[in-house]
Order: sequence, then C-alpha cells, then structure tokens
Amino acid sequence: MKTLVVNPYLPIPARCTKIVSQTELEKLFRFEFLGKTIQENFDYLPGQFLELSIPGFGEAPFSITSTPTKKEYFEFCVRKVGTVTGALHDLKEGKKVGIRGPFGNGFPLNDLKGRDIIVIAGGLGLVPLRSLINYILDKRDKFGALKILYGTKQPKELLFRDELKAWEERKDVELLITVDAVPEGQEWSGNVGVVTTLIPKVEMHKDYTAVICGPPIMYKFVLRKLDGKLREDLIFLSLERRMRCGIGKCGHCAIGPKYTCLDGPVFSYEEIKNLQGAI
Amino acid sequence: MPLIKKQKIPLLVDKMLKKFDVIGPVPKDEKYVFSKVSRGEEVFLGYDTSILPPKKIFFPQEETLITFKKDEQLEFKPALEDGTPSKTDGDRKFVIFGVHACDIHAILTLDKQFMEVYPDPYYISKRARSLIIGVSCREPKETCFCGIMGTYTVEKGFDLFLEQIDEDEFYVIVGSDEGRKLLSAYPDFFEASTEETLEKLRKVLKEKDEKFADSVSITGLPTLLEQEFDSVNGEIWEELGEKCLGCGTCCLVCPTCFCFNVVDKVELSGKEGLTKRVWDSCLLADFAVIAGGFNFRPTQTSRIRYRIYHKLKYELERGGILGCVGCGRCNIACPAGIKMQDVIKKIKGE
Amino acid sequence: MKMKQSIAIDHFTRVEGHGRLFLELEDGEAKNVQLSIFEGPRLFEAFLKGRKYDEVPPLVSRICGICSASHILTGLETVENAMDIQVSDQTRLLRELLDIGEIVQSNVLHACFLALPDYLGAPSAIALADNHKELVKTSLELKDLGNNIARIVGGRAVHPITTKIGGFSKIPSKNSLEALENSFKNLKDRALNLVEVFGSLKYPDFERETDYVALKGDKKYEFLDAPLASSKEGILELSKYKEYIEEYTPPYSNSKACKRNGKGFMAGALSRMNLNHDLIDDEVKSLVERTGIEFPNKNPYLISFAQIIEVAHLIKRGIEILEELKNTELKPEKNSFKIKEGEGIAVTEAPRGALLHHYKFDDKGIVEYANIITPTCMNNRNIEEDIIAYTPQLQGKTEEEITFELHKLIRAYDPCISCSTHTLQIDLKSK
Amino acid sequence: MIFLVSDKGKLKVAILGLTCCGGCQLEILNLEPVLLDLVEVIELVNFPEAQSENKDGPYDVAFVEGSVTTREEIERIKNIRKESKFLVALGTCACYGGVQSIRNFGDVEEARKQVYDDDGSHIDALPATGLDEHVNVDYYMRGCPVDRSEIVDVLTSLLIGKTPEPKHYSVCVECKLAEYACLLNEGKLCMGPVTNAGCKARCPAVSVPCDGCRGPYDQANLESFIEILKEKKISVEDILRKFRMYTSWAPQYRNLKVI
Ligand SMILES: Cc1cc2nc3c(=O)[nH]c(=O)nc-3n(C[C@H](O)[C@H](O)[C@H](O)COP(=O)(O)OP(=O)(O)OC[C@H]3O[C@@H](n4cnc5c(N)ncnc54)[C@H](O)[C@@H]3O)c2cc1C
Ligand code: SF4
Ligand code: SF4
Ligand code: SF4
Repeated sequence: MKTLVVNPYLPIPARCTKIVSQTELEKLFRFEFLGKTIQENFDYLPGQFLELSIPGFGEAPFSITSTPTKKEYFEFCVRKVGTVTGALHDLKEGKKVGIRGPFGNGFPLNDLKGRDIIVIAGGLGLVPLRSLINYILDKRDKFGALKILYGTKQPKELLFRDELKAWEERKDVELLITVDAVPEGQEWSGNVGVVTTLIPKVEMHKDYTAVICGPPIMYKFVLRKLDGKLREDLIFLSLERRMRCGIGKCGHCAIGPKYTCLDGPVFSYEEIKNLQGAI
Repeated sequence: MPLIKKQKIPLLVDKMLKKFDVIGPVPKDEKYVFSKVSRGEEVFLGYDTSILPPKKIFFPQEETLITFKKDEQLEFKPALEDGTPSKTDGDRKFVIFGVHACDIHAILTLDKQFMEVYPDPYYISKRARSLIIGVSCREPKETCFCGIMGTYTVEKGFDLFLEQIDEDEFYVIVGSDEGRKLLSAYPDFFEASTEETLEKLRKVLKEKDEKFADSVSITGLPTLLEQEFDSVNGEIWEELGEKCLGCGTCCLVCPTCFCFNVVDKVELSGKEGLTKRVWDSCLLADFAVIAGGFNFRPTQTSRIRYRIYHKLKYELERGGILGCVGCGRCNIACPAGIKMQDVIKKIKGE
Repeated sequence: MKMKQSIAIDHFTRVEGHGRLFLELEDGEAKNVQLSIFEGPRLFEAFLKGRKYDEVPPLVSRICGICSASHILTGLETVENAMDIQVSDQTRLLRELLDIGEIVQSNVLHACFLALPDYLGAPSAIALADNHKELVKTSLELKDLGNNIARIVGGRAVHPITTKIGGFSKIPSKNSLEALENSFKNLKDRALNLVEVFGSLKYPDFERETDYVALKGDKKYEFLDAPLASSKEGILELSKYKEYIEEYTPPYSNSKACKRNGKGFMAGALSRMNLNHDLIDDEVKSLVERTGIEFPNKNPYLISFAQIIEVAHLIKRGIEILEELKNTELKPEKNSFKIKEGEGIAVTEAPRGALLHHYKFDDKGIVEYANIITPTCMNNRNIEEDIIAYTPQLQGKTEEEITFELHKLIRAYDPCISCSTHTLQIDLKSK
Repeated sequence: MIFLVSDKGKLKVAILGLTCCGGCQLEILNLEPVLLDLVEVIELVNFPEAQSENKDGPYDVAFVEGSVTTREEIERIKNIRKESKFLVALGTCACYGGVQSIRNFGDVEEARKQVYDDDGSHIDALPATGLDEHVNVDYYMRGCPVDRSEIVDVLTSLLIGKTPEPKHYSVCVECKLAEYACLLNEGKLCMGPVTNAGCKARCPAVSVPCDGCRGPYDQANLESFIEILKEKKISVEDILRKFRMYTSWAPQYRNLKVI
C-alpha cells in the first residue's frame, strides 16, 4: 500500500472532471489529481477510502467507487447529508478539492481470488462494492462465481442503473435486486422486501465468500440469515464509523480495540464477532 | 552517579534558560499548570499534580494542521510550527522540568499513538525537541492510584529523573545520552554520590513500594472486563451512566487521551483559512454520531463504559501498554465524583 | 386661520432601543409633545424581589448593555451600603478604572458614531469612513480601548464578571495592565485632538436654561464617589431622593419620566461639565478654552462635546491610575462580611448621567424592595421641554428638515432606551 | 456554495432588536478590529441602532436580539422572519427570553395592574419569551451577551455558503481546554456541566462560577447535576434561583423540579 504524502494530514488538490446525478440525494463525482504523474502513480484497492476536503467546509471520508483498473481517474458516489457532502453536491465540474489517502485495508483480494463470491449491498453500501465488482469483472478469469444481492428502500434510490443493467445481462453474474417498498407514483416490477429476503433465492455452497456493505442495522439481519451457511472467516463486512483523520489518530472510529480506518473498514466476521459494539 | 541539592535546582534552571526553553509546573489559582518559565524559582517541584498533563506541550489543545488558500489555485500547506512552545526560536530545544513518573508513562503511550503507523509530524516536531526531566513524588495523593497501575516508578522515557532521597537532596538517574550530556554541560550543579546516598536511595525506593503499592492490582482486569460488558453485573455501567454528566472533562485532563476533532476556519475574505485539530472526548454525546444521525454509542452508559474499556483493556490489546497511568486527574476533575479506582475495585469485586 | 401640523418620528435611529416622537404644531408652536418609548417593559424591580443580594449586580447589569458596568458598580455600592461592607483602595482604584473604560466606550460610541454623522452629513459612522477614515479609526481605537479595559479588569466588555461584592474575583495581571497603559499612551494625543475636532463643529444655536443634576466632585472630576448636586439647589441629600425627584408614567410611554419642582431637569455629560468644569485636567482645559466654548453652557447639543472632553480627561486620569497600580503589589483579596438586614441607596454617574439604585434586604440577604432610576428616565421630560422651546426656531422649515433637527436633538441626549424601560416599578406583593 | 464572497457579492444583513439591554448588538459594534473589513463583505441593509438610512427586507441574514414581550413585537418578529432567509436569534434574550422572563413565573398581568393602577392600561406586558415561540429560528447564538467571535464565525460561515454548526457540549469542555481550576469541585454552584459551550468559559476564567447564561445544552444530564449540587450541600433555593437567572424559560428549565 502506497501513501501519497509524507505528512499524512496534507491534502493534495484534485480536479472534478465529471458529475453525474444518480438519485435525488446521490451524485457520482469523477476526479483527477492535478499533476499527471501523481494521477498515474495513484494506486488503491477496492474497498479503500479517501479523505476529501473542501476548504472551509471540512473533510470527510468516502469510499472509492471506481476500480483501480481505471488509471485515468477515480470516482466517489456521495449522498448529500451535511456540510461537506452538501458543499460537494454544489461543486461544479472543473473545480478543485483536496484529497488524502488511500486509507484503510480494502477488500481482501487474496481471500477472494479463485473463489465464488456473493456480494450483499444495502443502499449506499453498493458504492465501495461497485469498485470490487468492476474489479472482478475486469479480471473475470481470476475469480469464481459472482452473485450480487442489492436492496434499497424504494425504486428511485437505486444507484448505477446503467451498470446494474449491464451486470444483469452478463452470463457470468447473477444479480438480484429488491426494494423495501414501492411508494405511489414509482414503477417497479421486481422483488419487494428487505435485502435478506433475497438470500434464500440464491444457491450457495459453504465455501462462498461473502462481502457485505450497507447501513448499520442491515448487518445484524444479514448475518443472522447467513449464520451457519458460510464460514465466518469468509464473510467480510465494510463498516462505517465517524472519522476525523483516517489514519488512526483521532479516535472517533474505534470499535473496541480496532480502528475502522486502520484495521478496517473491511473486517471478517470472525474478527469482529465478539467485538463489543461492532454490530 | 550524581546528586543535586534542592537549593541548586532553581539556579540550574536559570542556567538552562540560556540555552533552552524551560517548561515546568507553576502555581495558578491554588492549582498547578505546566507553563513556560522565565526564572528558575518559578518551577515548583513540590506540586501535587497539574490541571492538564504535559501532553499539551506535544499535542496542544488546539493546533493548526494545514493552511489553505483558494485564489486561482487551490493550495494546501502544512503548518508545523504552530503551537510549539518556541514558535519564534525555530528549533530551539526545550526542557520539561518536573514531570512525575505517571506522566512519563503517559508520554510513552502517546509516543506509541503518534509516532508509529502514520507518524504524526506535528507531534514529532515537538517531541523530538524536548528533554524530559522527571521528578519523584514522595507521598501518594488521595486521588492518585499509581499504586494500582504500577506507575509510581519509571525506567525509561526521561532524560534525567530526580528521585528525592532527602528533604533537600535528589538522586539523579540518567535515562538517555541527552541526559548524560546535560550532566556534563552543567557540572557545577551536581555532586558525586557516595555509598551513603546510594543506601538512602535504596531505602527510599523500598519505602515507596510500601507507601504506594495498593492491595488492589490490575492483574486479571482485562479478562474480568471481557465478562462484564453485557453481563448481569452490567449494573456498574448503568449506575455510572446515570451519574455521568457527559461533560467530557475526564478525557480532557487525561494524560493518555488523544482523541481530537478537526475543524476548518476561514478568513472573512473567504480566500484563506486553516484546518485545525482540537481535543475531543469520547464522553461527549456526538462523538460517535455518523451522517444520518446514527449514534454508535447512543447512551451515556455506553460512552462511559467505552472509556473505561479503552483505558483498561483496549489500549493494552492494541499496543501492550495500559491506557491509564493512575495519575488521578479524572478523579479530581469529574464533577460527578466518578473515580476510576472505585470502578476498578468494583469490577474486581473488592 | 391656525396652521395645524403634526409630526411623528416613528422609529429613532442611531439611538439604543426603540422610541418614537409625536409632535403637534400650531402656527409653528409646539402644542403637544410626546416622547414615547415602546421598547417592551422588562419589570426588573418586580423580579429582583426575592433574589439574593449577590445576584443583584449581575442581574441589574442586564438593564443596559451599554452602561452595564455602571449598573453593576452602582448595584455593588448599594449592597455594600446596606450591609456595611468596606472595600480596599485597590478595589476602589480598579473599579474606577473599569468605570473609565465604560465612560470612554460609551461616550465615544455616542459622540463619534451616533452624533457626529449628523454634523458631517453622513447616515452612519460606517459611511463616515469614506471621507474621514482617520477620524473613524481613532474613534474605533478609543472605543476598543474602553472595551479592553472592561475585558482586562472586568473579564468581558459587556456585562463584566469579576465585579463582586467586596472586591474583585480576579485581579488583572501586571502584563495586561502594562499593555493597557501603552494603549492609553498611544491614544492620548489623538484623544486630545478629538477635543479640537468637536470644539470646531457647528452646533445649532439653541439655548435653554434648566436644572443640571450630577455628582459634584470636590477635588476630582467624579463618577463614582461624590454627592449628588443640582445647579439650582447645590448638594442634595441622597436618602431623601424621593422628595426631590418625582417619578411618573406618561400615558403614552413604556418608560417613566422624572421631574423636579414640577419641571424637567438634565442629567449627563453636560450637567457634569456644568457642575465640575473646573476639575478637568489642565491640559484638556486649555484645549477647551482654545475652542471658545465656555462652561457652564445651556446648549443641549453640547452634550456630545462634553462627552469628548470627558474622554480626553479620562485618558489622562487612566494613565495616572495605571501608573499608581504599577507601583502597588496587586493581590487577590478575600473580603468576608456578614449578610444582614438593611437598606442601601447609591448614586453614580453612568455615561448618560446620574444612576440611582435603592434596595432593601431581609436578614437572609433577600431583596424585599428595589427601585432604580436611570439617567434616560431623568432626561425624558427635559427632552420634551427642549423640543417645545426649540420648535419656534424651526419655523419655515420643511417637515423633513424639522424631523431631522428634532431627531438630532433627541440623539444629542444619547437616550438609552432599554435602560429606561426596565423601570416600570411594580410592588409585586405575592398573594 | 463555496466562496460565495467572490461569487455573489455582499451578504445582505439586518441587525434588529426587540426587548433587551442592547448588549448583544453592542457586541457587534464592539468588533472594532474587524468592523471595517466586515463591511467590505456584508451590506448592512437595516441596522437602526447604528445608521439612519435603513431599508426593509429581503435580507440574507437577520440578527435579532431581544425577547418578545408585546403584541407589537410578535408582529414584528413574524415580519422579520418573512423577510429573512436565515434568522439568527442573537443572544440569550432572543434564544430563551433572557432575564426578563424571570417574571413569567409570577402573574405578569397582575403585576402590571398593581403598578399602574388605572393609567397603566396602555402598557402591554406579555410573558417574555425567545423568538422561537413565534417563528422558526435558524441559528441560536447564545450568551448574555453573545461572544463576538461567534458573530464573525457565523458570518464567515454564511459568506462561504455553509450553515453554521452549533456546538453540542458543555462549558466544562472549554473550561478544561483553557486549564482553569474547577469551581464546582470547590463547592461552588457552577452551571458549566449543563450549559452550552461557546463562551470559552468566560466566567470560570476569572474564578466566577458559570451562571448558565447560554442555556442547557441538548444532552444535559439535569437530574444527576441537581443531585450532585445537593450532595455538595447547596440549598434547594439557591439551586432553583440559579436555574432562574438568564435562561429560566428554556423548555428544559421551565418546569424543572429541583426537589
Ligand atoms: C470509510 C467510510 C467510507 C464512506 N464512504 C462514503 C461514500 O462512498 N459515499 C457517501 O456518501 N458517504 C460515505 N461515507 C459517509 C460520509 O463520510 C459521511 O456522509 C460524511 O462524513 C458526512 O459529512 P458531512 O460533512 O456532509 O456531514 P456532517 O455535516 O458532518 O453531518 C451529517 C449528518 O450527520 C449527523 N451528525 C453529524 N454530526 C452530528 C452531531 N454532532 N450531532 C448530531 N448529529 C450529527 C447529522 O444527522 C447530520 O445531518 C463513508 C464513511 C466512511 C467512514
Ligand atoms: S468527568 Fe465525570 S461526569 Fe464528566 S464525562 Fe467524565 S465521568 Fe462523566
Ligand atoms: S469550573 Fe464549572 S465549567 Fe469549569 S470544569 Fe468546573 S464545573 Fe465545568
Ligand atoms: S461561563 Fe456561563 S455564565 Fe459565563 S459567559 Fe459562559 S455560559 Fe455565560
């Protein structure tokens, strides 16, 4: 893992090159570091995150949603919830922000290579998983089966619709989508129900590796459904905590003795099963 | 190994002031604080404890990390010098004179936190310029529990350590090459020790074990805590949670707490500003709130329990050093009268 | 046929608080003048009852943000009178310093920021900065100095904190006093220069004899420690204030007004100057003499000039005090006293004039009775009388011009409206 | 949006007052060192206390000090709200009602009648409340008086298009950061542990216990606090009086049970 700068707090400027609206609350942002060599040397793993700073507004961690196989840019998909995300949503193409990272461990590619994989995503949880999915698809022969379960609250919250369609059409991917409910005025002909209702619909053997990301309350239910079906050391969860530094100093993201930013954000179920306050 | 007479210490400090900045315990409002001194006699070695620990010297309450400019170009610059004791003197070294053993232990845990994995240049810039001269405590204070934590003596983490062996005599223990150099730089102030003084030293140290050591010890504590988290005896936490005011002062005065928040500040012009860090506390209600308002530690009970686990268990698991050094500052500061040693005793069932 | 005309100024600007003026003219003569203050009533005297003696100074401080220190100092003195508490010279000196801070701040705020724009033809001091940048800067620095005194001695610019019964909770550090002394010295020449600036303004030509009421010093120009006096009757005995100050509530106002012998009277900088001009610092005095304006003086517009003379005088007095403090060893004091039943009255000079507090305490130190007369209430009647006397001089002017002139006259008094609306005195007997 | 200053010109500001001591507006005038810089980036559209040419809204930001105490003021604050994009309750009076709301605990109408007898009928005295009993408030700038640095912070925030962030912790935090000795632990009734931070612990700084002028912070543990005070042998009357100083009309304090 390479860090970009010696002073781990020092952001370096990057330019926003493309903004695509995803839903009412989420936008996809494409960035490029200003210096060509910096961009070319920028390497990361799916599941890692960057600290993005908008001067005056502050800094926030975001998962990289692009895949490291694309060298020319990197992408975030961000939900507007507060100060930094609000300012980011106001950003125009061509404007600059500061970037630090990459931080965190990322998904365990070594444990994934050659294996059959099930990806379970809830809401915004698809953002880091998209990086992994596209990585797998770009190196398709290195991985086994790929099954994707994805749920959102309502149809209009579905992210990356074009890509979902493309994945759906692939023979080497099984994609199941569900929504919690279909409010009036929205169209939907697919599954209705929380994401856990999709689990019994896919076939899995005990050696499947699961990769899960979603809102805090989702983990409990998904794990309960997977209990006994899969090996605990092969279930991986990407967790979110409050973060102020991203480098294990500020203390905010601690889960018991673990720091989400250093030891995570990706943990195996085995690792955190008995960790107080983890799930 | 040498000896120093009590009355010579202010003179030594005066002399040191020519070459170093000196920071030591000085009286303030009937309490003590670590502060830069301009005369040797300001250093008050007989202090009980300071309101804030010497940690603030390496890791100030508020510290600018980055300055930024946003005109044509967006530019970020590190602000390293800010907050160092000798802002104007560039890399002048400074001596922290009169650090207690427990606080030296605490500095060692901070060193681990700030100097390993992503070394923190802000901490290091000040830490690397500091010399630490420790001083012993003669009596344990009611609020201290270094006896329980085993921190009333210290073997490393200082350049010199003054162990008081008599009303007016200190035995000087050398802890580093820098310390040795100090001794030879100021030969006039030190005397050679005799067999008699060594005898005194041994006696003092032995008496200390008797005076300070507590019948309660921390052995087995992490395992006990493991069981205590949600167990039937969880009432301990409920009780503490009801009492705790969530004022956060226990963390703010703690010599090993290191949590901070990061905030931006902009000039009126809107074109310049800075990013700074400010001490934070895991006992404040929104410490673990994430976007959307979800709070991972939603109750005061969960927050105070986390703090105690962090100090007595998690820190040990992470770095092999306990997160509490028994300095007693949180006991003194807590307006609710919550005392760490009482909690330890309760968990241990004593 | 008679010409009837009525003028209403609906909302005063550049005065503190909310007030309006209603005026009926008949052939240019003022027939009906109503200075009404519609700032909401605050009922201080009512809720002070039942409070403890040591809560009185911080609570009364909230009567007025501009003269908060005066209210505190008067409150302290009243409590100390009631309980026979003596304070040290050190406390006295520091209190005087704090008071200087307030008078300087408030006088500069009024004279330079609220009144001066009228004379230099600008809508505000901020607009004044376009053509008179240096003047505005000096004023800002002087005001800042006044506030800094309060910050250093009182712990905060508005509503000082350190001021406790019997003494100060915290003594300012040597370093901070030294810094203060430097700023005093830096600003001295510019403060003296302001006397010349204000001495050369063209004040409206209007004079009216009235009764001037203020503290009258003996050896020193006093704000805190001297008897109350009237230009007509000499020294007034404080304990009998109800006999010579009559408070009443005009039916059109939320504020009380005062009269003496059935007539209005004036409090404030001009009254002080009229009674104490011979006690002004010599250097300042000779500057004043050079302007050709003489005291006592009957022109109410000269209140602003008197304020500036006081500022210059107080800058010099401040330097004296700071030098004295430099040579004394300042120590924290613990003044112990016994709480007892008693009654106290005190009067001091707030920036806008005499300020009187009167309380009764029971044996536990709980307030049983409170009465406060603020300078603005004292002046309300006098302003109306001035307007009546002045309007004939305005004959032939347009309504707009008359409005401007009257606004200017009211502003000259520097009425502090929040201060006056606390005073709806209530004898709240809990039933 | 980012750096509004350069993008959109000056921020239109109104500074207005209802019933209070005027001290919070004065704290704006007390910004001497930055006042002239400030007027470079904001336009004071309406500021009757300091200028004579004033215009009605719309305003980007209105700072309103003072409590609402008369029917006329209720109308005024409603109008101001309509005209302002962002409404700041300036100071403790505007946030909670201030000292004059102490009277709310008695019968206000009765009090008025007693004093004025027959000719007091023109005086309108309602219970004194904060602005938010009548309109929505976007930012509460607490303090009696406000801290002038917060005024600048809020303005700079708004200038760059950022919603100012309130603090969610108590005065004790700032007291300890500044390394003041704890007065509560010396047995004095310090309101620090339950009071909103933001004043940099002005009062403890000069050895005076916090009077709670910034009101209760949102997670204040009042039950435990009162228990602690009683353990320190502070009388119930003294405790109650302390809660009835500046922010007695705060929802958490209005019906506070001390016994
Ligand atoms: C490793 C990691 C990866 C992430 N990846 C993504 C991603 O890819 N996309 C994405 O959109 N998000 C991601 N997030 C979340 C993202 O970091 C947050 O949404 C972001 O930090 C919010 O910042 P903000 O300044 O906009 O919000 P803030 O203004 O800080 O707060 C937003 C909301 O949080 C709550 N809140 C914050 N502070 C408090 C408080 N003191 N008291 C009460 N409530 C409070 C409130 O509800 C508030 O509305 C990730 C987080 C982590 C840790
Ligand atoms: S100091 Fe005491 S009351 Fe305050 S947060 Fe810590 S444990 Fe709770
Ligand atoms: S003095 Fe008051 S504000 Fe400061 S720590 Fe003690 S209780 Fe908190
Ligand atoms: S310490 Fe308390 S009373 Fe003093 S200013 Fe701060 S909040 Fe107000």
